[in-house]
Amino acid sequence: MHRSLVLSRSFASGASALRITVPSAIAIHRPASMPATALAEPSTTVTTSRDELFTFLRTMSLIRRVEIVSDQQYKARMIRGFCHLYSGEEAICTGMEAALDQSRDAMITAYRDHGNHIVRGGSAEEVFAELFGRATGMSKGKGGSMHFYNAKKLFFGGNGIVGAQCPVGAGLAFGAQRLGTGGVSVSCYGDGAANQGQIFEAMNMAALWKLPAIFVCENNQYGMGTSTRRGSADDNYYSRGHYIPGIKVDGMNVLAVKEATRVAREYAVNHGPIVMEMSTYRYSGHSMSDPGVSYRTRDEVQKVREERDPIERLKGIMLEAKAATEADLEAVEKEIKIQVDEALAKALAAPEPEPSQLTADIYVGKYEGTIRMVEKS
Amino acid sequence: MHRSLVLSRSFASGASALRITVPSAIAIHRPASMPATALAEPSTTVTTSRDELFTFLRTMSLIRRVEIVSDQQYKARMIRGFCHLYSGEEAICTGMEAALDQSRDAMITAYRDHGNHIVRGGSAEEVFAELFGRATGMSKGKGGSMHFYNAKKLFFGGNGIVGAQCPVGAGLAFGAQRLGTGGVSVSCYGDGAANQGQIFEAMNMAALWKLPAIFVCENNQYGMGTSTRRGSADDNYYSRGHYIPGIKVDGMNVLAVKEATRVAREYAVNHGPIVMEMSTYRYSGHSMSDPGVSYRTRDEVQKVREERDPIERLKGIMLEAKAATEADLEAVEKEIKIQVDEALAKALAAPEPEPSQLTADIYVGKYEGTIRMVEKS
Amino acid sequence: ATITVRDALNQALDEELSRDPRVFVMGEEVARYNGAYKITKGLHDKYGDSRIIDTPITEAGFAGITVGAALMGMRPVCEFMTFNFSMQAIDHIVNSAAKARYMSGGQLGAPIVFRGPNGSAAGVGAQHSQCFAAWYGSVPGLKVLSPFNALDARGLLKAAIRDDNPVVFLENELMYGTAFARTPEFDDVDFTLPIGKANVEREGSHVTVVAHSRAVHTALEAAKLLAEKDGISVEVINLRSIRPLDIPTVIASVKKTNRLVTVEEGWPLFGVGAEIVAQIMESPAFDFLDAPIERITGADIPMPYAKNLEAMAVPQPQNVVNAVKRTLGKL
Amino acid sequence: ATITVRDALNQALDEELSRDPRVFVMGEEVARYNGAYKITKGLHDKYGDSRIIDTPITEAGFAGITVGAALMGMRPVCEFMTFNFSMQAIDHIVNSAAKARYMSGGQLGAPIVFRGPNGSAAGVGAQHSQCFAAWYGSVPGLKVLSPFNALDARGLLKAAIRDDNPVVFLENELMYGTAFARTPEFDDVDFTLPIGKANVEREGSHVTVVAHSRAVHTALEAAKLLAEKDGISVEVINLRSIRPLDIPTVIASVKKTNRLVTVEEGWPLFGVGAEIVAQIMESPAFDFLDAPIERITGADIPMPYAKNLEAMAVPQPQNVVNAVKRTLGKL
Ligand SMILES: Cc1ncc(C[n+]2csc(CCOP(=O)(O)OP(=O)(O)O)c2C)c(N)n1
Ligand SMILES: Cc1ncc(C[n+]2csc(CCOP(=O)(O)OP(=O)(O)O)c2C)c(N)n1
Ligand SMILES: [Mg+2]
Ligand SMILES: [Mg+2]
Repeated sequence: MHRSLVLSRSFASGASALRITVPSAIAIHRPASMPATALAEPSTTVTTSRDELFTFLRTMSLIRRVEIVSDQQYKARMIRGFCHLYSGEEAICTGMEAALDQSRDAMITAYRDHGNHIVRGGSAEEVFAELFGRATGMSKGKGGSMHFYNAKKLFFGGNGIVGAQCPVGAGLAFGAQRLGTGGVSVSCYGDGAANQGQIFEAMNMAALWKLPAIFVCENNQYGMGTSTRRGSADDNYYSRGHYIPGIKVDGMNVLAVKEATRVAREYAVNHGPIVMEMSTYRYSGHSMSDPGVSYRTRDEVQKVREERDPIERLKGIMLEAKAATEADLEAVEKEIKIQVDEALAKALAAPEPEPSQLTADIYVGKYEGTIRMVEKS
Repeated sequence: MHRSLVLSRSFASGASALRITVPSAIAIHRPASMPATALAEPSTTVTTSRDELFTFLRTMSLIRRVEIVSDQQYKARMIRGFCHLYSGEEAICTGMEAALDQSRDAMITAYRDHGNHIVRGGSAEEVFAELFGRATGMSKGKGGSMHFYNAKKLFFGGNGIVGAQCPVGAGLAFGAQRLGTGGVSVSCYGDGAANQGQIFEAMNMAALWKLPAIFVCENNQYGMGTSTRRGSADDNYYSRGHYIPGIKVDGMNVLAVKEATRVAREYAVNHGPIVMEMSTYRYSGHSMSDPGVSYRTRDEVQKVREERDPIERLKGIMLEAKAATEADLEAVEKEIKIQVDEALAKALAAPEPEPSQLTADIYVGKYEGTIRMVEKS
Repeated sequence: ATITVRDALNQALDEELSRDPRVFVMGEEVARYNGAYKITKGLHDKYGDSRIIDTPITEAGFAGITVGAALMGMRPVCEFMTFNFSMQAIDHIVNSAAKARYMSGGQLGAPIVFRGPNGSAAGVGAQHSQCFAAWYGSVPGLKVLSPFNALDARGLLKAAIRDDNPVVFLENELMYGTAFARTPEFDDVDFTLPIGKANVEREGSHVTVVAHSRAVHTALEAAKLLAEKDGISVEVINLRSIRPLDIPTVIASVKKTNRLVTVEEGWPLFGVGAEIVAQIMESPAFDFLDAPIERITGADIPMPYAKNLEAMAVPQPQNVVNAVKRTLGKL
Repeated sequence: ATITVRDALNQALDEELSRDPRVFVMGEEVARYNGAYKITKGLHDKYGDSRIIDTPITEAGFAGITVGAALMGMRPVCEFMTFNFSMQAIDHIVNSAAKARYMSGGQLGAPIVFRGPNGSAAGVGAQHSQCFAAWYGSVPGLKVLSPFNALDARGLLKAAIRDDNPVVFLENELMYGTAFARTPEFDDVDFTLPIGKANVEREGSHVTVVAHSRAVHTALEAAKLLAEKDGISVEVINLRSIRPLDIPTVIASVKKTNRLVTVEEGWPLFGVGAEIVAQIMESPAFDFLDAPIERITGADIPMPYAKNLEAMAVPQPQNVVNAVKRTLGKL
């Protein structure tokens, strides 16, 4: 992400350390069997820099803007099928990424994957092109909203089957461990997904084999129309790994996320799996077909927007830390808007996939048979 | 079970109360959220009777004897395929059954099901006949060792897929709850099965809906050749339900099992799901094809046999309580041996299923198609 | 008067819920959310928490629970939000439900309807577009139904719920909103359609086209085109049931038309068309064939997202037109 | 010299493990227990905990882990103790592995071999006897192999491990202990068999019998009986590969013999035989057929335990003999 989003103007002071106070972790779970010192407490003071804060702002604003435009384009019938927006949750992938090492830390998530894709180097243009089913999309238009990947940047999607990404994510950690890369894997899943049995299976093996796996529960309070209370007998997701430690963090504070991820990564590399629960909220409905107001009130949504919005809160921090002026912030907004509009225009102008793409990428190398079409002959 | 195993001779004193001291529960797990009073502590004094003790002895001896003979018959090639023996674990189903109400409490287990079948009214003859693939088997010879059922007595098998019986068992509890029978369901699963994700799924729903479900982990220390330590990051199975309570019991002491089951049943009926972990051991290999000595020592097996054998321990209790003389105990042994030999002879003489059975019982009622054979014509 | 497939399914559920207190509906978002595709709309309001039950996202778990409930005497309707997710629970459908009666020598019964949208929708990509007709159709102990229109939806769903065996009921999301004529018998509360019987949707004399689910629509469109443009008279058979498969109806039609085309949206290999071809070859109708049977199927690829590719992956009326003409030697 | 199928599989694994450090074997009881069916015997001793990995009983979990490991560049061999248990993990095989490359526009690759015994064994009943050839065979993105003898086992397993695509490798427990002749090429460490190519196991001129896995044995037994007793010359084709399906080899044979019988142990409907019939009808070989193709299959029932019933549920040589004679009009 840093590479694709470097500050356009760099001040001499931009990179110098800035120390900012963040709320402490909401809760920490330390299994009885674990030495208390193995897992550090996330610090309430986070070291950052003016550059980093601007990068955060740019990334989160970019994700937000992409989602807003996706919403419009969906309504304009340019996007088909399922489309799950990430608005409200931007601080999670943005903050995590700042504590990860993209050259060796793998990431996997579910279908709500536009944000993760962007922090892993995806451009707005690639996102839109994929959403429009164009050849220039990140998956050549064959995947759609739920299926973004960036294998070179160790971003593995993009999985439409709730919960299935978690064993796969544990497998990414297994691979990293066996290949000795020193990397970790980050597997994002929802509060609804948290009840899927295969997540428990993955955690058990990750614990047995001390896999460097971070399981990240993005608790946005609902799995479709089901509130956490109705879907989970225990909605303390950070401690549902039970025999593996967990940290619950304000997932709408990018700095808190970064700091907690730093601690979690440190733990995962040295000791094995850990759970992070990110307290967050989704502003939109579950997907474009869900207005999102039958199982929660408009007031509830409004209140979160007003009190916890990750972008507004970052802006507040930046102003308070005198890292930015109101004018700087407005400039970023404008810049992002232009960037996204340009991306949109390019994506709209991009060609559909060639018909030959229909049968490309099913197999790698030679396929020893013939691929049958709708009509055989 | 009681019906099929009533004492042949009944003394005036046989039914009068006898109070016997048993070891306390090995451990109890009470989730923080649960009122401490909701789950009683199993008593260290169990009320029983001479009759009941003899019934226990008969049942456990019958199961043991059936397994010994099954072993012989397997080696004599009268039994095919998989055959999983229950020797060493007899106190579990025997003790539980004494605290259950067969008229409304459902039971389900895995493939190691001979014992559960017997306590639910199955005769040795039906067991052998099924093992020999005879028409008089409990499943008409179509199920085999892994597939015993007694639907009338609410015994639902008999499942060859590790872990699958647990959601089904939760469903039995769901049925009991919706039908308002006042019954519970008991789902037995192994320490190996305990890691199957669907068990967590079942526990979550059972907790959400307060299903009267008792999940019984028969911890015999191994899942095939895998010790609990190698298969389970957390081998405290009684607390792996995490947000539901659990009791760990000496599963080789029939009275302790009975008492703990009484408490668990009481809890399940009033509050919802509970886990029981039965500490036990299997004397035989995993199945007849496993000698059972590559992953554990002969000494280990021998030591358990000497120190914890459930039948010997019951005999000790009976002698100590002066509920029986050595001669009484020997008489029971003999009686059971004769009973089993007779059953064996009858089963051996039983006919194979009629060829027409091949296509019977696939559907109930009319099947609107034709069932194709190996040769169509 | 017309009624959509969605409303027909909803009505059928409603009526069966009120007819038999043992019937309940369980699945993700079926209750308060009124169903992801609104098939259960209003039912939670009417029948409450004890009959319409929202589950966590745990298909293996809740499918297993419906099996247990059925063994205890209930009549569960188990909704998969889509059948793609039934793969998480397929072991329970096959091993816990379908085989239970046989393994127990007839003791156990699991009268469950496993239902939900099956096959491809629009723009949902490879993981959300799989057709399970052939897989479930291969499993003894199951009955497998695949309704096409509102009449099928109502008549077969009611029949499925009343059947004492486990039934896999494969709906099609793209048909939910389509309205169909309501025949007089339709509204009878005891209206059911016979399981295992195909329906001749359109009579014809030159070629038989046999299809199921939305492919029936494709076949009917093709039949219209062929009649209008080429004067070719196509008989369209709607299978309705995948297991049992009503080959007698296909045979009778082939004896009349001497030509057969199968149409399905699922993957080609080991599919519904393959079985029909094999059974026709084994039947007396084989000698009546004047041309080899043509199979029109979904392409043998994971479903692509892009609209242009997707259209090439799913049978279109023109594909059926071409196949019909080939069997007539007119292409 | 002879070698059993078991030893051939064991050798193939051993060699591929030593050839490529990215290869590892994961599954239940594969390491210390040496495999439930001893296919991995000695490998844990030789390669240790990091290459031969025992898992808890969690098929969905460990199959998913092998997918992740493969995405990261490893070459997992994922053992299912039997393929019956692969139903717990089928979503990962289909949705996580098979479709990954396509959905990602070619970015992801999951070179995994999912292997284990498939189909019926002896006396293990309904839940432990299912054949998955047709199910997996229908899934684009997978290759599906079904070895019969030791040569197949060795040559195809090595080819599967070296293939960059996910491969489902269906063994047969009843064949594990059978010894076969070792041809000279056999022992070459780089000996592989081509994926997608069937093998003519026995040449013949009157009827072609095509089979896979243990059914090849049944077909060969039948061929012997027919030759000895009736002077009928049967050509037996061992499919070896279910996906891709080598129809050209079948076509060539049918053009010679003009008669075809398919044999499989799996359930009949939507099975391997059905697809072969359909593809032959679509091929030039159709015009060479002098009789309808006969399908011999497992009976359409859950597998019974009793020996007498079981024997009726699985193709026996006599069934093949009968079918061959029917195609010749001699029955
Ligand atoms: C196995 C499976 N079951 C059901 C679905 C349908 N589905 C898609 S998203 C979703 C809700 C998931 O909620 P959560 O995990 O909280 O993630 P969120 O959408 O809130 O990010 C459901 C039920 C699915 N895709 N896969
Ligand atoms: C889903 C599934 N995976 C694997 C198996 C093979 N298998 C049968 S029993 C068993 C071990 C189970 O151990 P445990 O649960 O401890 O029960 P125990 O045999 O000790 O009673 C295994 C791996 C199976 N039957 N089902
Ligand atoms: Mg959520
Ligand atoms: Mg065990």
